[in-house]
Amino acid sequence: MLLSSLVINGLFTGLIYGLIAVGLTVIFGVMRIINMSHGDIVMLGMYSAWILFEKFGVSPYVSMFLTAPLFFLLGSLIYEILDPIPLKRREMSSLIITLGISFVLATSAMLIFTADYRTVTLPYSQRVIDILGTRLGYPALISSAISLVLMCLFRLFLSRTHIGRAIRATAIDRTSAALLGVNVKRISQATFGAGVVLAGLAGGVLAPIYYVYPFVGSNFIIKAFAVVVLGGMESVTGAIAGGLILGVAEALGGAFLEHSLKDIIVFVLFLGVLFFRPTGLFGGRERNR
Amino acid sequence: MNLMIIENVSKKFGGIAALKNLDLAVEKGRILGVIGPNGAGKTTLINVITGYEKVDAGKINYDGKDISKLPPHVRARHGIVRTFQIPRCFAGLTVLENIMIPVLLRHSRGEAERRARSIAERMLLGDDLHKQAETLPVGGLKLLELARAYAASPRILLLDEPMGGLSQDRMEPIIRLIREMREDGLTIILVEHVMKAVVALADILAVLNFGERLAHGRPCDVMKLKAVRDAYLGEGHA
Amino acid sequence: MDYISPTSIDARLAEEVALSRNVIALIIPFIILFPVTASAQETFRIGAPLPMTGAGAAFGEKFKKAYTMAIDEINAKGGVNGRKLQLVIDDTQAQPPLAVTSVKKLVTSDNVVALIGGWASGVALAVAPLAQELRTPYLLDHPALDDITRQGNDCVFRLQPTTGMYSAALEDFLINVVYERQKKPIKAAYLYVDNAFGQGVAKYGIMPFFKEHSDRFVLGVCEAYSEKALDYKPLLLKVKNASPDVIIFTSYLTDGILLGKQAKEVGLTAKLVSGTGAGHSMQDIYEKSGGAVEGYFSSGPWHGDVTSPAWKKWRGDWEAKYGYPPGEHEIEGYVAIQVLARALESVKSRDVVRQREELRVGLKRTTMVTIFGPVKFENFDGYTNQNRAYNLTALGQWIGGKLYQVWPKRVAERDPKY
Amino acid sequence: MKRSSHRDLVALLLCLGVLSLLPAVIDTRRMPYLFDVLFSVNVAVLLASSWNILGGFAGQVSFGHAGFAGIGAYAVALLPHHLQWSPWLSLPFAGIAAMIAAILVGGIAFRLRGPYFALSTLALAEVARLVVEGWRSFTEGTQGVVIQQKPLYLFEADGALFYITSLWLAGIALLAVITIGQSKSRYFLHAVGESEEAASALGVDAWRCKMSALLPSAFLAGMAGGILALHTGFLDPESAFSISRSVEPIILTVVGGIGTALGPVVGAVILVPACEFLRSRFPTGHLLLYGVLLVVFMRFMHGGILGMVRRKRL
Repeated sequence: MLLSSLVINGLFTGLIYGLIAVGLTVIFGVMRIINMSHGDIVMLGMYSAWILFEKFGVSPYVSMFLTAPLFFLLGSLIYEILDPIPLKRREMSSLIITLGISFVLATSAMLIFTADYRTVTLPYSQRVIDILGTRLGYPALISSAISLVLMCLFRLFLSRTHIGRAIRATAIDRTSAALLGVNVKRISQATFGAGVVLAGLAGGVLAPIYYVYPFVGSNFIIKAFAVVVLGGMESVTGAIAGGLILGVAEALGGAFLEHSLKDIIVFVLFLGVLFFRPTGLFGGRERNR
Repeated sequence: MNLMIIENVSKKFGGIAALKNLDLAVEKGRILGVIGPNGAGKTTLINVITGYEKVDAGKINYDGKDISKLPPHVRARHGIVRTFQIPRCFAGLTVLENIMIPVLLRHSRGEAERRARSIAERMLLGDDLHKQAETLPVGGLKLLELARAYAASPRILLLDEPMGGLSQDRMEPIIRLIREMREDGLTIILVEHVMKAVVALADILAVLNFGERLAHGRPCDVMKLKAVRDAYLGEGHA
Repeated sequence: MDYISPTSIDARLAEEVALSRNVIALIIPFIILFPVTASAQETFRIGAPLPMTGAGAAFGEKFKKAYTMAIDEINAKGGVNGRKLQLVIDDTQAQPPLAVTSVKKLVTSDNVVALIGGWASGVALAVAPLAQELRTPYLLDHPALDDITRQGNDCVFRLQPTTGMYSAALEDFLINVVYERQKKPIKAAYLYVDNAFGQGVAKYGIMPFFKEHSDRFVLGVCEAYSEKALDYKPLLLKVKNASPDVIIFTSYLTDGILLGKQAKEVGLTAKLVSGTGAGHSMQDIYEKSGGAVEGYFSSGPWHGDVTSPAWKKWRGDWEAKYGYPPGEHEIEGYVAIQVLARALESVKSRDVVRQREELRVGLKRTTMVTIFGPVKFENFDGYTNQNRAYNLTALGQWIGGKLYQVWPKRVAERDPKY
Repeated sequence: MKRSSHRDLVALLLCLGVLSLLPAVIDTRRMPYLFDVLFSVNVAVLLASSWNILGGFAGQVSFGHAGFAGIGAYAVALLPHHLQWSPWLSLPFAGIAAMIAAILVGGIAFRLRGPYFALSTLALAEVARLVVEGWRSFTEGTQGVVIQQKPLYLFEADGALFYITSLWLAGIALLAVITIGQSKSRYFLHAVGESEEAASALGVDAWRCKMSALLPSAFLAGMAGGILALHTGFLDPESAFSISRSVEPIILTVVGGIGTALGPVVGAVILVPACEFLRSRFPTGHLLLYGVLLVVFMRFMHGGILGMVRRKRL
């Protein structure tokens, strides 16, 4: 009874971890850029959900899609900064640049919204549904469901659409993709935009179940890295699986260990997976340098 | 006398056999050419011999000892040196420094630089000594790959498509260099796609298909076999 | 060796040496000129190392508001001894190593006469010995860990009760009301945030209580939890499984909000649920948890007689200025400045080093009554300069969106709903 | 070769000697803030140089140097705490403890490449933090440990002592960097960093090579954490293992010039005072300005400041 509740809970939380991580995965997969500002973009997503809810009463589950174009724009702009840097240098330079952007975003949010903690309390926030004997709040349920749907749609987008295939081709081999007529710069920019949109959507999904303040991004970033690596850095399916594993591990760890130590389970599991699969669960073999 | 004997070696990747009960031997001072269609297990063969992949079964005898448990760098120090199909130069170092790397393991820096220079001259890289390695054209990179391997004082050299992706006139010097190395007494396993080069160089030719040895013998004999023509030369040579 | 290849590593190193020498030579004058020494000052400067960025920024902002309001009021009346007060804030990001540098800057470069604040216990633990070394009075208004005033530092003063005192009113209530009503051993669960504050309340307050009264109370689940988790449901499910009669939380704000919401979600209830001040006494917890903490108790430092006219007036002033009702942080900060201002009255010299000593003596002598109670710094039970006069905690309860004081009886605004 | 390394050593010692005289010229008691900033610069040079040995020379980008620094810091805090040693005497154990941890880290993380390596070091640093937080009876957990800065025999634990100690520690780090930079092993480290397969195909023992970079790197990072903890006088897991301490040496090294020997020094000397200046002038907005500074810097100087040396060559 307790066990099943824990696992179900873990799976639902895991879906949200997955969504937080997918954006990071796709940007890394295509450009080998570790986007250090990812957590702060999630934070922006949460703030935009909050402000639209406070001012206009729009539910975060709706507003997250309305603001998506803005996030795409933001992502494209960030990419514009990174694009002129020669590929060989990009790995390290982009680390520092996105870190700088992270500072800028967090501090700007503080100057605009103050450092106060904000939450979005939906009218049905206290309604509860029973799934196999496990009580789940409506917001948690809806957030997890939307996360799952979004991830599946994104997965389909990558495999079924023309742009998606171009993105994957670029991820596998930039040079060959260019030779095949893919506009690599465009695709990279679109990918960065998509990654940022996914982070913004994750913010929308988180807003009703978490709290937001300007530096909240750092709460997610390590977990998001863990999910991305567990799944294999480049694979969307991997990110989903990594998220679910993390969610369940955390739930069980939190119940059977002391809660404050639950992350030990997470990281030991993480290192264990890497020990046996040095490129993550769904990662391919390493690409030659 | 056989310098290297591969006995009954098998290697699987996720259920698919890359090498199946393979037997091969190379005589000292000879060139063994290995050909086969894509996915025949040629690169896996090199990986297995040099220690980049562990064998699932079988033995690799080198100079009378089983080496199949040793890590790559130890095998390299015993004289089993390979090149890579896609050249992996050490970017950020000059051509000379690239060649110095293996020499430095055994010699002081002054001596290493002297030796590296003479190897570079010999390998036709004398004009590019102080260029950054990553700025070389493909042909130069292939030469550098060869030069670096040669600098590691090999007893047996495993070349993974040293002529892949090169134009006709760029192949000639490489063929000449390999032949010179053989004349110096080096044993060579040459994995190559370019038929002409293999036939010109190899003393013995082995044909792999689906990880199995399809044929083995003098190049001119092997090339006549129907099975070989069907499996490998089918489209290209018909 | 007669030749060095021009791009070899050594040559590059030589070039690096040359280039970095130039760069560093260019920078060094800037570093040396870096700290600006303040000119002779006509004001009393008060230095506040606060978290203005990072996870604690919300609290840094609260104290900044409180200090500013008190200082503005005092300056409007002409300041102290004809001198105005001036606040100098330095951002510590709640990181002790940064706080140490901040304090050195405030004391030696900004020439502050006193230090105030710090917010986090860890910061205060690092700042206190430094303030002592620099002979600068340091008035703590929030960091609650007991150890800070137990190191015999005569320059370190603390206005508010320590962590060990937070739960006193709750303990009293548990024995006199809860146990009396049930008359048989009571099952309890205790969850506390894993940081210096939580550990302090657990170590000096709750745990000793349950140990002492183990005949009447059985402490089942008792765990530290991590502050920034997304999902507390596994933990709460574990508590629910043990079905305790009494649940006690020691929480900050954000974790308190999530615990409240998620306890509702998993259907965790008990006869009595109580926090121990901090997060659970803040108005935010009610609103931001969507009222999930309705009925929760909270045992924390007593912040004055909220029914008194003085308190009500102050509350009105605050709301008029900042647009929200004040909580424990706001009142602590505000009163701390008032206490400093009172002590500064005895400062006559013009030399800042002597001013600090006079202020220290002044603080030691201060006896005053503020809107939240009497203030007097005393040495007792191993504490130094700890305000004991209002060594008192009160139990509040969230009823209809307001935290009413319900226990002890003599300060209660209304009866507890229990 | 010998002559040039000799000359560098003399220059380094001369620099250290001159800088050591600073407390004699400027009274540390009157300007402790200045010496604090200089102390921070020294520690930053130490930490960033330590990172550079592993990340710059050997190409193994670590996100977990906070782990080594944190372990070093706890060595300095706990030895006096449990054994009543002088914290100053336990300082060398900061490096040793970090080095012992490094053996473990190498065993686990050196199987991994590139970003997988980087993020696994991040995970290992988190594990170290969680162990420190969880092992309350030994480490005091999240409550933290107070470190008594007892005087070191004849000296007082004042700004001058911290300044000079950190200066010489930074000097040792530079010595290590220059020694490695001029030795044969830098070639091997570079080769392994560029392509481990190719290096081992030539007979280079990649694992040992990486370990030979990790051990001194961890030792120096541990010393940095130790001296910093001693200076703060208080240690808690959150600040000791904070991710920003892992990130800081990366910023300094990359801005200074990754892969160069002295990049971290230049990065630290420029950025640490800049950061401190912004923080003291703009208590709320300083991170915004710092962020803009980083973005602009890296956008227009991709190779870092000393990276220009290389670009000129190409």
